[in-house]
Amino acid sequence: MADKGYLPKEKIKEFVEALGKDATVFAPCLEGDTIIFRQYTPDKEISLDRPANTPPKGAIYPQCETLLSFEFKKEADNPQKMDVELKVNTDFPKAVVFGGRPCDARGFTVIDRVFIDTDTADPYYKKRRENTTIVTKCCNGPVAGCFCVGVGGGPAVTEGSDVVMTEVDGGYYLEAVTDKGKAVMSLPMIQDGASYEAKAKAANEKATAAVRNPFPEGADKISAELFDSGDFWGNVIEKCLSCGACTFLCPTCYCFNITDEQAITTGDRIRSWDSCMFQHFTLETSGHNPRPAKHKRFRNRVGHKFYYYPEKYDGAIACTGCGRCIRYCPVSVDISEIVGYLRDPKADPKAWAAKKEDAKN
Amino acid sequence: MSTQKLKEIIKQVLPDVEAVICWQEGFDKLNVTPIFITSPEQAEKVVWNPLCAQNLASYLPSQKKKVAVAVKGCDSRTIVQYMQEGLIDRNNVVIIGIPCKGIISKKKVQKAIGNEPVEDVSFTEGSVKVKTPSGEKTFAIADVCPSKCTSCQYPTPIVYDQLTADPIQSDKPAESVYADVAELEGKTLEERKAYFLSQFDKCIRCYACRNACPMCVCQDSCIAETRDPHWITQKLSLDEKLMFHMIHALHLAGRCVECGECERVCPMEIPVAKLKKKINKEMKELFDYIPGVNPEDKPPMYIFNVDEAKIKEHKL
Amino acid sequence: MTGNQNPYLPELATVTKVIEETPNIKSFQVVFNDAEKMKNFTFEPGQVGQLSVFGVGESTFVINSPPTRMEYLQFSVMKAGEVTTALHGIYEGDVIGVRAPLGNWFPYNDMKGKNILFIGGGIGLAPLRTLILYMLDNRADYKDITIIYGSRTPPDLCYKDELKEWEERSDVNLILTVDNEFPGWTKRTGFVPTVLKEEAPKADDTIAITCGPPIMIKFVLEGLAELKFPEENIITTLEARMKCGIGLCGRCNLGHKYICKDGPVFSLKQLKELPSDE
Amino acid sequence: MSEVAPKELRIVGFLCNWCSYGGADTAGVGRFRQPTDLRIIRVPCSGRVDPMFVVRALLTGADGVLVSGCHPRDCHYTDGNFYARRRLEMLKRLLPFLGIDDKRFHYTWVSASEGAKWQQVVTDFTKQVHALGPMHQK
Repeated sequence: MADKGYLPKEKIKEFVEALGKDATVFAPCLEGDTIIFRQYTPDKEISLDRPANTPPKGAIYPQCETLLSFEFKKEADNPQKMDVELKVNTDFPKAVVFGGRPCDARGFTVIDRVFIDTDTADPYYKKRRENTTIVTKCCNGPVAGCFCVGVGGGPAVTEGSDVVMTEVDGGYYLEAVTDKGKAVMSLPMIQDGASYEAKAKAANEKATAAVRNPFPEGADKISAELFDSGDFWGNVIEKCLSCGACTFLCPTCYCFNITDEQAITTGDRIRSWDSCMFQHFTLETSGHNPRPAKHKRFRNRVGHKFYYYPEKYDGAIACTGCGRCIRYCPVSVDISEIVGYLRDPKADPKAWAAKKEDAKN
Repeated sequence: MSTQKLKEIIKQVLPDVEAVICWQEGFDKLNVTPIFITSPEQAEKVVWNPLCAQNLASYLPSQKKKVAVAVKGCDSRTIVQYMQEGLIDRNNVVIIGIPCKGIISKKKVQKAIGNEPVEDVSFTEGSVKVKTPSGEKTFAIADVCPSKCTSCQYPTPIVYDQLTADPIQSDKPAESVYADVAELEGKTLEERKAYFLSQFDKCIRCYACRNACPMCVCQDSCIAETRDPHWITQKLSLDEKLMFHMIHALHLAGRCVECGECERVCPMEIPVAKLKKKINKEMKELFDYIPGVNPEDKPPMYIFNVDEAKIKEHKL
Repeated sequence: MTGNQNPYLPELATVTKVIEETPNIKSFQVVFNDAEKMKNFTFEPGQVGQLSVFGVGESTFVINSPPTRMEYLQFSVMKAGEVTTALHGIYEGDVIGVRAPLGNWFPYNDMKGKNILFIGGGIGLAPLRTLILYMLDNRADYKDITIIYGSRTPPDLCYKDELKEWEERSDVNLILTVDNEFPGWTKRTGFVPTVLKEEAPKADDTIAITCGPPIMIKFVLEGLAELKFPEENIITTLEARMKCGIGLCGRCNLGHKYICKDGPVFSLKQLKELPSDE
Repeated sequence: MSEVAPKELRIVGFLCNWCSYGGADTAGVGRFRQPTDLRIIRVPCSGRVDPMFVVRALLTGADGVLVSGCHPRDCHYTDGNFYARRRLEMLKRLLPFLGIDDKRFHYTWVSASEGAKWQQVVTDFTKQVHALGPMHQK
């Protein structure tokens, strides 16, 4: 099995269908004007032209997943007694995530640390992750809002991917990153790719150079003082609508909710994506809410990605710079700008001092 | 462009208000973002151009003090509707009206330039020039505007305290407003079903449409998220997505001011406003009511007539 | 809960006894349906469990029976929201789900040979009860034990039988208080923090452990500071909205610490080092 | 007409407590023969019927929904059914836009004394829904 291959553009469909022989393939499919990762079927149109609206996160970490099903059963000889039977399914099919971007693939590594590298690993995510091969398309260049190079990534990084493909000469240069990836390279439509390696490298370097880095060299420490300033957050986040677009489009956001949904004698306990931007996320039954105001919630989101997570995981940042939260934010909130303020060595909370009463509430 | 006039007005009203809500340049040249101006220096950051799509009036109900807000004609309908429903105190709002000849849909431009990063954007009368790494492209604003502009009836704000330029009259026929609804009505039941199901199937339930909607005033108490009452589950089935959009549409019956925010903000590009426009069309037909045009009106679902002229009993 | 188990899967358990503590608090004694699991179950005082009412949901409660008394696990539930209301509809013999033990525990070994001051309010006595009973079962290991406990009215006091027992013990100093005068109440009145200041226990060689409503904790911490208790000797057990109980779902964090997994027990010193939402 | 009785469908009826529920009762007491597809939910007033009740029912398994209240001007609460009329008419016009046949939803007024009318309404509406068949093809 070769580590390097070449796939002509016209063979993409054939390639994806071959990947789908013994696995479910999730690919970026064009629906109207939207590109969404969908379970691939031949009637769908794959689009690799731009990063999909949604990251492929849901392929391994579905937006809604049944943790367990329960069924109430009456004992025949003691009808007063109601028994409960629980069922769990972690028997997931093999899967391929095709056509995500390096930032999308890196997103899984962020979730891995939380969901797998712990003594209470999430068995659903873990099993799906093990069963999934990730074939990533490197970016030809940046799109609006993205900043992968600012958070340790790049348009051609391989972290999280099993195979990476770079667009060259009417096709794609493929490189296997892992053993899972090598298995992909043995598919018959993959041609020898060694001669394209240099061209791919050049293309990737060009792409990397074109991506913006919003953070100046050396500015990698969050100012704790500014981070704790209510005035700062009140000012930068006044426009936020508190919707969940940023978190639901994020390749690294993993916070979830668990709810029981019952239908008479049977039901499911489901785990669904939740958003720290929602007011009810931390709302306690008593009515007390540790993060009642949107700027506190936003602070937690930025803190989680750029402050708390790195503290816990050896400096790793829980953001891959895909730019979706910036691109699709209804009010154009730019997280990279906010982190830029926080990392500014000259950061001074007084500069943000209360111009308004509201910011303090 | 009346940007200079806008800045002057902002500086003039600033002493009387806690903040002036306006637009400034966003993370790139194709984006603008709201700014809450509290000092004259900040007023210099203000921009007014066809990229100023966001309806800033949406921020008004959550303001505790007197503020000023910049509104286009379409946005002003939001304020009128707030007045109808008693959601704001008109005395606490200074309205800076901006006559508008049409705005730009950022999504349409992005698509037209192949989603490349934008280096510069400039405007000439009726057109926009966008510079990207691969070159410059010029678009007529009429070609990249959101659909609401193609049938705009209110280019000049309906209510205002100050106006940045001379009023403009609409040159679009009134019938054009519901042309898109009529087009869908012309299709068969099955076609419409297929259309809406495929659209709502894209929904990720991020609630951006709800939170951006100026008339969705329940916000954090929305029944889409409460467990008691338990209207919808957290499951991601098409029925649940559809249910959410029906909640949104039905709660806006006769209240939707057609600002198009729900569609503008949808990250999955779902035509969220269609259901609400359909209801509005019926409200016009049944009760001769158009939301957000007359502060003295009452929303039709708040009132009734003992004898409804246009509602006939349905026969089986 | 470690190893290869599915951490989301509750153990089925039967409620063997329901005790009405106050008009809105009930205690539930539960036993795992799997006798083997019950026999092998271990936990530390202060650890919590998630109780499931299937079809309604899960909620977190402290295991308030001590590990020294393992015939059953006891949880006390104040009726407040969806799950707690459903739990209040549970009868003896009903089956619920239990995920336990979760979280950390009171550093009871570090407290050996010291004076212990418990300060509790309302249902906040529940986590303290575990430790109090544990310490009473190992009484020789600890010096003076003082308990200041208050509630709104006398009927709102939890664990009335035990309060009576502790009151009669000579090796426990129990101080009970209710917010206002109440017919038939002959003991102290006044808020817990006020009583704390009046009692003014010595800070030397004393560990203070407090749990109660947020407003009480706030003033108790102020009171303890006035009494010169060092921050590392003030221990509290926190509450937050929780879902997973294993540090994954992301809602109960204080900075990078999760109350459900890294907590719920923190010293004031630890808390001061974490970014707070307040 | 088929010889075989068609499979029963699920029709949900929201009936106001004061008129239509009484009308249904009158029909029952009078032993007027009615199809058995209807499941009745009693509500205090047709004004209590949120259009979302209808939508939720149709989306979660009902094949048809019937709402019935007091005749206009006869509302026990004076004007509940006047509000209902506006809301339900709006819904009636919205449903087909979404691709849901508006024949699956009917609203009408039946008084407590109109047992025969109730029989007619139920029979006709059930027929109408049966003509469309089940809403949810499984």
